Amino acid sequence: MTATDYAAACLFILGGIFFFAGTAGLLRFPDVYTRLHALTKADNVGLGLIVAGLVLQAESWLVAGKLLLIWLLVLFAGACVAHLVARRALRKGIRIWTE
Amino acid sequence: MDGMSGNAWLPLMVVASALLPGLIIFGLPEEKVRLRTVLNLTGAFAKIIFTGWMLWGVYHGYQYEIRVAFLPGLDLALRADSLSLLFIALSSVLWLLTTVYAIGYLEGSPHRSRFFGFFSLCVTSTSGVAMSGNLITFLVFYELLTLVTYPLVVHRGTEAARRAGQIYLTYTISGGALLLFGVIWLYSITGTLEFSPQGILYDLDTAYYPALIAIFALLIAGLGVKAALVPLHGWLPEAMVAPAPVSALLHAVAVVKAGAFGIARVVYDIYGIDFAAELGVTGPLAALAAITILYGSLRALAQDNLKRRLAFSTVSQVSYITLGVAIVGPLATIGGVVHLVHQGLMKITLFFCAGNLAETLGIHKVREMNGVGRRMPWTMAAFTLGAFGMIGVPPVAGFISKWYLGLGALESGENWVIPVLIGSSLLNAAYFLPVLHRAWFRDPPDSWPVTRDTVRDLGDKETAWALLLPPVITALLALFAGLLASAWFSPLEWVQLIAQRAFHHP
Amino acid sequence: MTNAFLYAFAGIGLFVLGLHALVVHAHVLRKILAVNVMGSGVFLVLVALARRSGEATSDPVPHAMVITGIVVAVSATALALALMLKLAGKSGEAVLPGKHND
Amino acid sequence: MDGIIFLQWAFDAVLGLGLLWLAWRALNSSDLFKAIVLFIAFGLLMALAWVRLNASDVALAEAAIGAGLTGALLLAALARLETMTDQNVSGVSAHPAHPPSPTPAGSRFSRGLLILLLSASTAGMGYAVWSLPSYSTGLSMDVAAHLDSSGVSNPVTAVLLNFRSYDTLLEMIVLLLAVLGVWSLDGLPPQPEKPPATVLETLSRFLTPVFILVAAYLLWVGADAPGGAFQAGSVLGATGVLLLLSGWRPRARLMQWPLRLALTTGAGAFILLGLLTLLLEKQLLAYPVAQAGRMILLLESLATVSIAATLAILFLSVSSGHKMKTGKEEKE
Amino acid sequence: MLIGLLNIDWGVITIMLPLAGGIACVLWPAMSKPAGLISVTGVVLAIAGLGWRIMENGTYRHAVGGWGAPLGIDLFADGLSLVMLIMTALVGLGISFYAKRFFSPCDAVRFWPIWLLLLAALNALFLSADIFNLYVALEMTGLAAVALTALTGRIDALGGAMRYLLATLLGSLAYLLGVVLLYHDAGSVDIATLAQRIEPNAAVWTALGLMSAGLALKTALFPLSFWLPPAHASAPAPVSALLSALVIKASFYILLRLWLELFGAFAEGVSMLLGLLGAAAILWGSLQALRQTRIKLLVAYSTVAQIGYLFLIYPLALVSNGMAASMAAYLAFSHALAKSAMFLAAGNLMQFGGHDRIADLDRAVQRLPLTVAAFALAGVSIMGLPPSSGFVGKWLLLDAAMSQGRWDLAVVMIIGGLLAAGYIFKVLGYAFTQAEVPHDARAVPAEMEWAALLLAIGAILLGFMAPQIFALIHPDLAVNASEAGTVWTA
Repeated sequence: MTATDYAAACLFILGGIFFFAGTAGLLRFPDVYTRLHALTKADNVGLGLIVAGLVLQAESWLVAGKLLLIWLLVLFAGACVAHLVARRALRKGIRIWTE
Repeated sequence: MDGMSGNAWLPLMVVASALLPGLIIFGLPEEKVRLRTVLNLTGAFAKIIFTGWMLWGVYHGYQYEIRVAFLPGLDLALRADSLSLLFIALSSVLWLLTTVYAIGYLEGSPHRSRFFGFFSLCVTSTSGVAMSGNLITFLVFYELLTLVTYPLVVHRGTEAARRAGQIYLTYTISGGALLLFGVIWLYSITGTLEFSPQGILYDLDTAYYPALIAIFALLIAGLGVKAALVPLHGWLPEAMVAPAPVSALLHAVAVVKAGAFGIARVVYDIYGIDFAAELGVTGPLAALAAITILYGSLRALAQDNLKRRLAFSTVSQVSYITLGVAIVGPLATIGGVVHLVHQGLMKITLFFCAGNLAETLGIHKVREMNGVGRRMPWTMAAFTLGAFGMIGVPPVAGFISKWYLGLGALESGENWVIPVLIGSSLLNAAYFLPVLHRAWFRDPPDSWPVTRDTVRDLGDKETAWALLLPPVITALLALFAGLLASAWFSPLEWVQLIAQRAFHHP
Repeated sequence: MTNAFLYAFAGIGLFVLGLHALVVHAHVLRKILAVNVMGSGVFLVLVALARRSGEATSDPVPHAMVITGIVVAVSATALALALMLKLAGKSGEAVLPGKHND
Repeated sequence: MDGIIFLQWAFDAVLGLGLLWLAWRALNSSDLFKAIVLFIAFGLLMALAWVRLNASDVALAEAAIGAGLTGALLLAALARLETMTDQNVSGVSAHPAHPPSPTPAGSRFSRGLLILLLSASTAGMGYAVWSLPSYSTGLSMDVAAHLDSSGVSNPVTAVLLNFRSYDTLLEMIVLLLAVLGVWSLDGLPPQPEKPPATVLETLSRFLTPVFILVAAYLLWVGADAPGGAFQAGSVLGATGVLLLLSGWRPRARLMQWPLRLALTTGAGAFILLGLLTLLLEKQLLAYPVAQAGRMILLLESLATVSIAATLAILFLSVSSGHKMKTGKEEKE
Repeated sequence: MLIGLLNIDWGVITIMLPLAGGIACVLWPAMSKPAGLISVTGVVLAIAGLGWRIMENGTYRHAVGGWGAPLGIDLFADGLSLVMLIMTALVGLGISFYAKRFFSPCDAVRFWPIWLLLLAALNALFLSADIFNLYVALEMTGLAAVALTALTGRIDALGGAMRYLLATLLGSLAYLLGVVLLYHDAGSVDIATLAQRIEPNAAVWTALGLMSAGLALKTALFPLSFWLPPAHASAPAPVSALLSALVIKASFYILLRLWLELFGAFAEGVSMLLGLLGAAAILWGSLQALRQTRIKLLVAYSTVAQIGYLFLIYPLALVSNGMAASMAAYLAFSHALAKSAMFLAAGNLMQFGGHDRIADLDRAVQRLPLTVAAFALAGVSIMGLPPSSGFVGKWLLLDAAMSQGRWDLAVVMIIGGLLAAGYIFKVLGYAFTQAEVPHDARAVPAEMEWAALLLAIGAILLGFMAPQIFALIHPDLAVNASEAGTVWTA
């Protein structure tokens, strides 16, 4: 188990934690908007960390480039979809949760 | 007995001579009357010529047969032997006369192309039934006969005709199903269905006997429907709703005779008369025939409608044939088989006359026939001759068959048949003589129900010549068949040849 | 490696679940979902059993069959959905007309 | 090392159970929209299962077509259904499962019988699968033996495009039939056009070139790594769906014979090539070994175009009832 | 040149020609009708070529892609598949000429491409020797058939098509699961290879059960025939003729092929079950047909009954006398001709009177003689009365039943014939009589009447060609004492 493997393992664990946080937010938060917030934020960061770990283990720059491309695409799509879902929810008249 | 090789195409020509005109007529538009008549008559004459040719051929021992591969192990075979030629001769002669009669009868009525098309198909299937060389061919043409007669029964297109058609079908189709079941069962036992002079079952071991009796019952039930044996005769009176030429040729000659002919074939050429007697099935058959004879005559007494009376008379008369076949002995066979021709001639005369009365004067009921003899003398003369024949008065043909039946019964010790014959003759008299008396000795009513408003004025003439000529001819034929019974060309001589071949085969 | 059998049993389970839903539910959209689930189940069994003997190179023929199957499934689903919409458009509800018996 | 084996076992078990549970929830959820969303999740989980069974080609196809496109079709159909039947199908009115029409008592009995029957058949099938001989080569040996003369090195593409290319030909025809079937039902009432969301427009404008690039890459890499015509075709089709969702409609003139050409180009290429090889090589679709690779690539690219066009048109017809003008008046 | 003509790959052409025709129709919608007719006639010629080739040098085998059986897919044609191909070609030709005049221009544009692809699917199915390829061909047939059923767009047609689609998908999936089990048991999907490798173990038995159930559902065997009447009755006339005559024969053919090659040896019990279901189908279908008041539903239920006859072959002929292939092919051919003629005739009657209520046929026999003649002749064959091919088929089944002492099946067949006579003559009776309320009538084009009549005449003439068809399927079996063909003994 070389140094990069240890580093990658740490990154994976960190990523896992962020994913866990995102899922916890999804289950715990009261309305759709806050859930969206939790998901897009936490999961994207989690994915970034995992991709970083994979890049460390990737055998060629081409594969690393493709991994980064995946991350960028998920970021971009995540943001747009979150926006669309929120807009649809507002149109359908779901009230924003206020204490 | 094989003789030199006769040519095989003759049986086919007999069938084709009726089939081809029929198919062409189907295509003819309604107004082509002359062409249709020419086609019909040429077909009829051609058939008579071919039949005559084969009659002469078979008399001199030629063998006519044609086989077509039909099923694995079974062929469609058309074979002209003495028994089949008798039936074809009868049907071809009567077909000619009935065609002439139908042309006159249907003057100006609609759908004649369809009528004559099915008419020819019916004669085709009758000749096919007559000439079938094995039981499978017989079954094929027997069922075809049902199919082509149905449109004729429902020809008028009225609701009554449709209901009569339904009844006709219920009987004949279920009869056909029973026949099919019997034939298939027989085939699974014997492996062959060929008609052969002394039958095909005599060499089977006794284990099969109960099955063979059951098969015999099925076959007779299937054939009995068309032969109008007692429980299965219900369709015949109902089918009288059809036009007169249909009830004349079909329900007095073609369809009913096909059933009786089938019974003869099964008893003589499948079971063989000796094996059937040994099996003990001829007794019940004779009893059933006798019951039908008496029952038919009794029911005829009560019928006021003329055609229904004649229908019930047919039911009883056809059973003479079955009786003759069921009594084991050459003389009874002669009596039975020759009655096939005689009854045909007499009954068709009666139906022609009934048709004339209905068509010309609108008479349908017996009570409307007062004094009709004066108005239509020739028709009634023919009717009287036919009636006398039915009763069995000597000069007319009916007497000959009853005479031989009686002799046959005595010869084979079935004495109980004599009272049946006498009883039925008396009953015949009981339901025919009042009709004659009313026609000749009562004075006519002031006006007939309806006079035929034919476009060509009838004036003093009795009715159209086409309606008058056929009954007279058939009446004379019935008379000559009786008078000249011993002449070489008479049906009786030919039937003696059949009996001689059936009983003293090599 | 017997965990291939695990997937095979999961496949059979999906097949039976789909069959149950197809028979029980009246709404046509649910029936279409059920047919898709059954299809996935059969494909799962097909590929899972190819892996049961655990050798390194997996047998490509079942994979090709499954890809063909998936494409056939999507075309059948598309046709079914169009048919359902036309039926709903005409009859106002997406349930099979007549007595519902399967 | 047994820890890893145990972990794998645990993961597979969880995945298998997850699949079954998701399928059960999807099929029996009270609300149709929830059912479809669960079905899409089920599709993604299936893709994961294919990866575990290291059938990566199938995983790609499942994710793109099974989960993605089928999900899009289902969602579009549900939206159309709601606007059409106006009663809120996904609302409270739809109780969990419609009991079959016979009386409730009867339904309980027949449902019990059904469950009994199904569980018996499950046990039967389970035993049958379990009793299969543990070792069977299948066709992998034959495929490996002939792989080098098939013109591609990815065995799945070799089987799909060369060994069993006849199946693929029939499959292209099935796709064409789906389109023809949907067109013959094209009397669907058209859907009112929704105003396009600006964000979706920018997303689709940005993503389209990336998708086309990815599709081309998948097509090219299919020769020796997981990928190929179907995966590339479905990605391209997904691009079309995205564009359609963001309100883009092809110009009317484009919808005439160019669309028909695109739809039939895949199957047409197969037939022409098949007849060509029949003439030259005396066997249908028997590519000469030298040009096999090139022929397969040609077939695959045309098939990709055809599959993409078919999937996009299917989505368009289901989502907005587009009318296929045939130059003759519409008989309605 | 003749030899060159002989070893052209006719089998491949019978599949590729309609495919090319279908695609041509999609590309040039205006040309769809001529393209369709040319393709169908081309298929008839190609199948004639294939028949000639099989007569000359035995069964036809073509390795697609040149890879050979276990790896690649083989096209295979023996006597059985040849007769089924001839059936498809002839009935297809008749229906195409009928459809030429039946469909309005915009319906024709939708009908022809799907019909040609369906024809190609049927040919591919009858020629294939690979069970997965059979699955794809089955799906192709199913989708095309459903698309055609829903062509009219009426509610009952859509409902029937939807139910049909779900039933056919369910059947295909059950069949596919059977294919999966067989593949993993014997390691190949080619029928010939499978035949050598499989032996009766649990997996093969389950595969047998699944495939039989799936294909029985697609062939609408009695308990699983709920979907057939609404679909076949509500489809346009030429389509219902296609469905009843050809499409359900495809899945029947596959089941028969599997039983003949793979399962026949050891599956005694299941063949008895299929026979019983067949007998039940005969009785239930005929009784339902008797109750119908509309012609197309009556003819559809008659299909359910006739399918029962086809399934009687399993207990009677499959195990014992080895004539199963020829009897099945003959019965299927006879039913296809008769049933397509009946549905086309029913279509004519509907177009003529604007309705298909039996009670108001109103003297159809005078005003539409050819159509009623077609219906009558086809009815004769359905009833199994001589001189039709239906009679020959029924005779063969009865002969097999009696020789094995299966009295029950013989009686069921006879009763089935009687019931069939009941509902056929119910229609004919009304066709002859005058309905109470006279109906105005619309003219029916001559081609449509002649198409129905020629198919019905075919059903009758086939009755006289039984020995030739048997010689085609069992070349070695001496058909009967006289060589096949007419024998003129002097």
